[in-house]
Amino acid sequence: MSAERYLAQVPTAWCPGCGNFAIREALAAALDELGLPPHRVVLVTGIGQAAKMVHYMRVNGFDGLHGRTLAAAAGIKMANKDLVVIAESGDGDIYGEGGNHLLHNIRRDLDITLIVHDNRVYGLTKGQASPTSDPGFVTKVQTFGVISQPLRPLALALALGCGFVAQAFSGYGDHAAGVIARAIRHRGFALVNMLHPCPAWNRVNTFAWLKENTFSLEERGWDPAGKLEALELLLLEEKLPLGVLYREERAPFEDRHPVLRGDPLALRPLRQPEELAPLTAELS
Amino acid sequence: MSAERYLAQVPTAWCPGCGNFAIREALAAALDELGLPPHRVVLVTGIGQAAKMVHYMRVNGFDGLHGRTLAAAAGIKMANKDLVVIAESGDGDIYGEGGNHLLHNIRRDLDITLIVHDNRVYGLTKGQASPTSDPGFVTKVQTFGVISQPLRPLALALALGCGFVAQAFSGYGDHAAGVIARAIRHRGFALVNMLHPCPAWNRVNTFAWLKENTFSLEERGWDPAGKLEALELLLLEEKLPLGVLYREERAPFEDRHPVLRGDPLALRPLRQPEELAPLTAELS
Amino acid sequence: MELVVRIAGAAGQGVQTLGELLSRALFRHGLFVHTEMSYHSRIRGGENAYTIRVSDSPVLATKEKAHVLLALNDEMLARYGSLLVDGGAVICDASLSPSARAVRVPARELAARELKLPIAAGMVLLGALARFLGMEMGVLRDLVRERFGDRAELNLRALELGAERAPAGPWGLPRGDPEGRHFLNGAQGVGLGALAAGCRFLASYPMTPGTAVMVYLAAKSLEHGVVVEQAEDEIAAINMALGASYAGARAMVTTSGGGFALMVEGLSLSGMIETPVVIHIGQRPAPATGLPTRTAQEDLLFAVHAGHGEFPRYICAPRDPRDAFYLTVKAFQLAEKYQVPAIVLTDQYLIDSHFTVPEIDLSRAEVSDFRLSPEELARIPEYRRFAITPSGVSPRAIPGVSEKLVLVDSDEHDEHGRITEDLGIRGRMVEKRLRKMRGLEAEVSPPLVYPEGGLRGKTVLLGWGSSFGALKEAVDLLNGAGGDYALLHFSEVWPLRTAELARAFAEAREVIAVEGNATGQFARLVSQVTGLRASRTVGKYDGRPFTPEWIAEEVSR
Amino acid sequence: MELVVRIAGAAGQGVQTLGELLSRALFRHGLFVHTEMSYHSRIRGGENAYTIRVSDSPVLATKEKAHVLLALNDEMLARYGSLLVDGGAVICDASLSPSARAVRVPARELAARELKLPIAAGMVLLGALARFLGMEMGVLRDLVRERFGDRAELNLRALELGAERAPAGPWGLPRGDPEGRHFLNGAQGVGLGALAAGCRFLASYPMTPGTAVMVYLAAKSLEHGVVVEQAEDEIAAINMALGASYAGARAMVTTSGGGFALMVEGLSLSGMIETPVVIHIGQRPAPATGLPTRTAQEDLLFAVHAGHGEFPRYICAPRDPRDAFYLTVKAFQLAEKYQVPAIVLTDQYLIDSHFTVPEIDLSRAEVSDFRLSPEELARIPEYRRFAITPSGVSPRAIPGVSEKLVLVDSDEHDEHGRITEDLGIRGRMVEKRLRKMRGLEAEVSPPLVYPEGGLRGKTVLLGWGSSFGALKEAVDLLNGAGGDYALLHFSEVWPLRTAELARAFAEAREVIAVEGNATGQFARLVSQVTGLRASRTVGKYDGRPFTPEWIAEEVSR
Ligand SMILES: Cc1ncc(C[n+]2csc(CCOP(=O)(O)OP(=O)(O)O)c2C)c(N)n1
Ligand SMILES: Cc1ncc(C[n+]2csc(CCOP(=O)(O)OP(=O)(O)O)c2C)c(N)n1
Ligand code: SF4
Ligand code: SF4
Ligand SMILES: [Mg+2]
Ligand SMILES: [Mg+2]
Repeated sequence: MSAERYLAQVPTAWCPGCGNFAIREALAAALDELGLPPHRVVLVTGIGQAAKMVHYMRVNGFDGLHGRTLAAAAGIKMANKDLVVIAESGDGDIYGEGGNHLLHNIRRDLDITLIVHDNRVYGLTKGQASPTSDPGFVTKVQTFGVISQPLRPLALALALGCGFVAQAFSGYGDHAAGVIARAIRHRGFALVNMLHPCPAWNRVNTFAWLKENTFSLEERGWDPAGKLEALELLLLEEKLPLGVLYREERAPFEDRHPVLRGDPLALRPLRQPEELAPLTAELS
Repeated sequence: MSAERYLAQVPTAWCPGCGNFAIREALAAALDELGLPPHRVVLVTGIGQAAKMVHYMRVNGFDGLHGRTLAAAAGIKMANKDLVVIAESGDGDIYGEGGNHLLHNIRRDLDITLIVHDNRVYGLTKGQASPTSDPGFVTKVQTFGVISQPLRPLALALALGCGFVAQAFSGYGDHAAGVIARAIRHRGFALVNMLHPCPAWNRVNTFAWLKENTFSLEERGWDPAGKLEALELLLLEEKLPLGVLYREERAPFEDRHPVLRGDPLALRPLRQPEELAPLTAELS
Repeated sequence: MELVVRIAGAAGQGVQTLGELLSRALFRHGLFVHTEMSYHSRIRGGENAYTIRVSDSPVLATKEKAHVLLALNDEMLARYGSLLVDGGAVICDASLSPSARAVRVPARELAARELKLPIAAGMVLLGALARFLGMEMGVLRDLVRERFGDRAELNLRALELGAERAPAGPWGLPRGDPEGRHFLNGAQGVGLGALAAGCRFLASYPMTPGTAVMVYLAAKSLEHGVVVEQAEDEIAAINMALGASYAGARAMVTTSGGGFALMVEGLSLSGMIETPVVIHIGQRPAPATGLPTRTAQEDLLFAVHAGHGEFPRYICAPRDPRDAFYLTVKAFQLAEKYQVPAIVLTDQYLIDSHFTVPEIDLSRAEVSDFRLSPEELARIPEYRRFAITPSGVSPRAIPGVSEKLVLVDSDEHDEHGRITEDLGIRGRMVEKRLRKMRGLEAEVSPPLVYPEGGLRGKTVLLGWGSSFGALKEAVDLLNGAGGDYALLHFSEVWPLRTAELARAFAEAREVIAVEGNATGQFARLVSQVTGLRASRTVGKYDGRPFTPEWIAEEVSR
Repeated sequence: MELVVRIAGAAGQGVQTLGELLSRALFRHGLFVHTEMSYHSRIRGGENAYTIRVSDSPVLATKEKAHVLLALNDEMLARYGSLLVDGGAVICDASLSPSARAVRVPARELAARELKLPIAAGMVLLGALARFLGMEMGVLRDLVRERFGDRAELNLRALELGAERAPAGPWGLPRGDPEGRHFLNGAQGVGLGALAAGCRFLASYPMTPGTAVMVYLAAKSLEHGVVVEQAEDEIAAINMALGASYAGARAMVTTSGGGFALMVEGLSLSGMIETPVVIHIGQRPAPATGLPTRTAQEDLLFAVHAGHGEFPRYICAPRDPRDAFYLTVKAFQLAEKYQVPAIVLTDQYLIDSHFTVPEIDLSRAEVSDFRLSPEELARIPEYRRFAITPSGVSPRAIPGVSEKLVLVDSDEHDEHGRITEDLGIRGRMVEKRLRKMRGLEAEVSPPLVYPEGGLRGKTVLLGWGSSFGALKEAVDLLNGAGGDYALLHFSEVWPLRTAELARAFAEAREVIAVEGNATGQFARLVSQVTGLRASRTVGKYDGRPFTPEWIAEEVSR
């Protein structure tokens, strides 16, 4: 088998030189490494350049609303816990419009892998600042440069108690594939913040900049068991870590929810309404 | 002068024994301590028992939609930076429905004081779990007890780079008033997570429980200058800290925004449309 | 025989518990019972009133004036004392001094001294009331046991203490046989309908009065295999429901107008990805937060037109809790069959009121599976989720059950669900989606005419939803006073059936729309679809439910 | 004289820049120019086409077929080559081989070799096109200098290189005088209107085509003292705007249908707290994400009925960018005067298209302050923010300017804005809010009739919004072919003026609604309000703007 089988044979609408291509390859490689049958995987996306991923892969797909990626993914996973659910979208989608769903799905801790294409810009809508844009980043809307502080996804996820917190860079495809595979393998909510250049709109966080400003956790012999250490690293390091920053094993939502024990909800047969007779008996 | 002048002489709709009464006193005391004229203060609330506060105070008030408290507050502050803007609402409002506005208003860092009445339950809608409810908390909706992990507001705010992070307890009114006063004095976004019992719906985090499970930062001689130390404390301590956990001085949004220099937007006069002649000149 | 009993007190004094016990006991007496809850948006204090109307023939509406008032405090005595019929009686604590005829019982003292349970004062008064009404105490005692379990003993004693101290009143309640009847409120009707229809997933954010349906399903969750998830907000709720539905679980949300306002983008998504979802909206007075615990019919035009773009939907507005059961089942069925969103439009009055209705017949609930089975999927060489068909309905597969992949997309898409900017496909997809409206039109049942028969020459009252009972009785009142009135009443409002409207407008002397809003929303909808215009609209928008008297008076102005 | 020129290429090849330069140059030649942008939802690649229609008399609509096509790549040559009029010509790179008459210039080679700037190939072709059209190169050169500043030199050389290599075509473009005219697109019209009306605050979340207004205001932000804040989502945007408005800054949001769907709860809040806000909706094909960069008129009924509960609003749908200016000013004024939300309903076609229009007269923009001044406030002994008045409009103070406190509440409230559950006040507040509708009704201008004069016996085309130009020309086409047609066109759609409708329906032989949607939304609105029913609806819902030819053909079917 090969990673090819996960790729839809359709033209893409991404710009030449964009990091999205490498992320697509990495995702396919990760699925291949795990040997997942395409029909058991559901890729859930929102709207944006990153979100177009679902159309370029050969797996099940739910391309929903901008910002609502995780909400749809959570519904899918609860309805059929046997599906491998991967949510994927842009930094605007997940950290901007969809911020509330990120907060609360980290709390839920369903077994969902979230891959955020973090190009620090709104690509599809032509280059406005995203929540991760650097202060001072100038756009046609942020004409004086970004004034707000950037959202730092890894610190946020740690503070919310996320059980798998990782970062990768589209420029290191094999490494990215490995991180994605580990995230999918993790039982519970897993965040992969995927740094990638947007040559069309982001002239600051370029490929070269990303190479320059990241470092490998593995090369430092990082042990992802320490939350405090992870927070400390994020506070003290100027550069951006790549790899699995934190990982903690625990039973995900679906294991803890009494109704979800047994067959997936979606596969339980429709009952005869007559079976509800005990309930109508309550009406007297 | 006295704190009384900030209290509206109207009957309240709170339950007897509720912590909200003490919070009201504390807020009035803080305003009095700061000597703020009522008409310079705008209290912004959402919907919930906590949010009724605005009707019981004698200051300006914007009682908006459930969850949108901070969005309205941000608009008010940008429109008139000379107003003292205090946002106040419940844990459901701010951390649940309104989570996204919390994320992004911490990033904006306008000079707004946020007081969250954290009773770890949805009071007004009759006792469902809130984002801060303890795991296992049983309600008529969470019939098996809460399954998700609780949101920890102080850690979240620290991770987001909030410049003033504090917690108080309605049971210690003077202390709470002091914390609120410091929060208002802080230039920038300030979070006060206000623990309080809800005798109607929360039989777990009672007054006694809160007394038992909190400790004073001041008594420990806490220095609110260390972010890493603050994170460490939150990770390692079982009990809940009371007082100002973290504080950092910096220029708030309104100081950094070029258009906001000068008179408040709301007070700038309407211009004669003819003054736009340079713009119509561009149309040829 | 007809009697209206009202129990009124502050929130926290147990008004609802007392009202439920009493009304169910009266139901078990074999009487027709209708209840209505009026309450403030607070947890303690304020005004709670539980109005119970009892009769030996069917009653489907509430009344303003009561024969007996059980007042739990001074304020309620003052507030509701004036809403007694002439010669009405008050039951209250001995410390209160009503001006009307009264049964005064030292309930507080008894509860505190004899029972060491001050809150039981209400139960003492209930005992007195039951005796005053001439009820069989055994029925009430059984109910107290069912409800309080371990804590029943003290409450039974409280009942007894009250009953001992009250005289029998002038009403010899007749006995009947409740067999063949059910007693339930709208929340139970909707909830039970959802369960019967195979609902497996509910995601919602608490909001009065929608929460009641969530609470009902949560109570049945484990036994009936339905996940009830409290979403972080209403937007999450509808998107979670759509995710669950895509994955194959029948899914619903429950909310009120304000929460629905946040679901509108998701509604449009449902239309685009042709993924069923059932939305229960319990209406309440708005705009914005409005009056959270009151009732209204203000969200009809909003529900019909909500969402950007154009797509079919189904909207029903049940008349009573039994109707809510059948129509909720139908909403699920049509949502699944046509792959559209379906809205069940109720209101606080319907949700909170108990009605005595003919037994719900579970076997009448038609439930069928419209999804492709793995076997059917296996026979399809190339699966197209959005195949363009004459009916507009495409075969629906769910992911994971076969090797066929299922792709849905909020962008315009081709038959495979893949994003497209081909404007030719766009046009065909718009037409395909809208063609489903035709099928839906044929599913809608005709409106109800009362009294049966023609409308020729009559003044026709036009109504929809939960106003049914009050309108029906208003027609009786008006006709009893020499009028010539009839009722044309809709419980399925979109698509709108037009044949009966055309006939009614052609035959009637006059058509008067009666609605729980100020702008005549249903009348406007009728005009939009048919061009037919009601001559007048009678609107109620003060948050209170309709009463037959109010309607009769307003209509004959 | 009339000429249609189309520039087509992939996203990233500079189609928009070339189109803007050329069209503005033609405008400065004193010609009437109309542009239309057709593009895919992507950043590089795909299809971008810029269609420029030029005439010596006013043109207000686009055309399908072009006389000259500047094709920047092979795909666009194939795609748009077939949309040339008979005898049309192609301008393209020497490496392409069009079948039509062509001017082939080695633009890529020249750009790469001579200019060392491959992207400049487009500019070389533009030079060739300009020469071919017989334009004055000086005008174009000035524009290139204005636009590129420092980087102008290379582009000027590119122009030159192209011009040198092209023959003059058969079109001797006449010269005119642009004096007294403006050339602008809908985004500029709305943006300028907002500035003229005193807008101080815009909060929005990017969404095509609404973003264009945000970008316009952002560019003017510092100079004109307006804060442009990118909100975290659309819900934040509208609530921020309402906060700003409460505090006294005129505020607006800009979005598309999908973003508006998220603002609906906020819209209802605006209605309840009677706090003005202006909402610009740039319509695009839906449901859901739909076709993000295409055009539609699908959100009319949604905009009219959006929001739970009942409250007045004002909705305009401008005909062209100049109209957008005046109507945006009016929207702000009415929002402030009546303390209601006002919606400016445009679409992608209007927002992105440049029109040649009679000069905007700034002095015609009426702007007045409806807020209480501190002095006025000082004279009021007891300030009541929601005082019940005959007009429904209460005196509006802003907080902080005097010692009077200002309280607004999303719950039902009393005259002071304090939360109430008094159902008597409720009723009066509903009536007070709805009374404002009467005042608004009187503010709406009559629809436009074309040709001027009576409608008796004519077939009347009924339209609204940006379809105006195409409809007007369609009427000319139809009448030119012996028909007897007229146009009745609305640019203010809510409240709906009924007098002219009644007259038109009474006089006309037939009324045909022509709309950019599939369900005849305006026709349905007319029927809802008046009971009058168009005999037929011609709907366009493929994402493309109307052309006069398309309308004429569909109407005469
Ligand atoms: C409700 C809503 N608001 C706004 C949009 C417009 N929109 C589409 S994609 C996008 C942002 C894309 O940015 P990001 O998520 O970072 O993805 P990228 O294109 O950078 O990969 C926006 C704002 C939308 N489709 N829906
Ligand atoms: C959009 C919307 N959703 C839901 C509600 C119903 N609602 C009102 S208050 C509330 C929760 C209150 O909880 P919290 O914010 O913790 O305040 P508390 O009552 O506990 O002080 C909810 C869900 C609403 N008003 N609006
Ligand atoms: S806009 Fe940026 S992120 Fe999107 S495809 Fe182009 S380069 Fe990549
Ligand atoms: S419900 Fe709880 S929080 Fe609300 S007033 Fe009552 S006791 Fe206080
Ligand atoms: Mg991005
Ligand atoms: Mg709470």
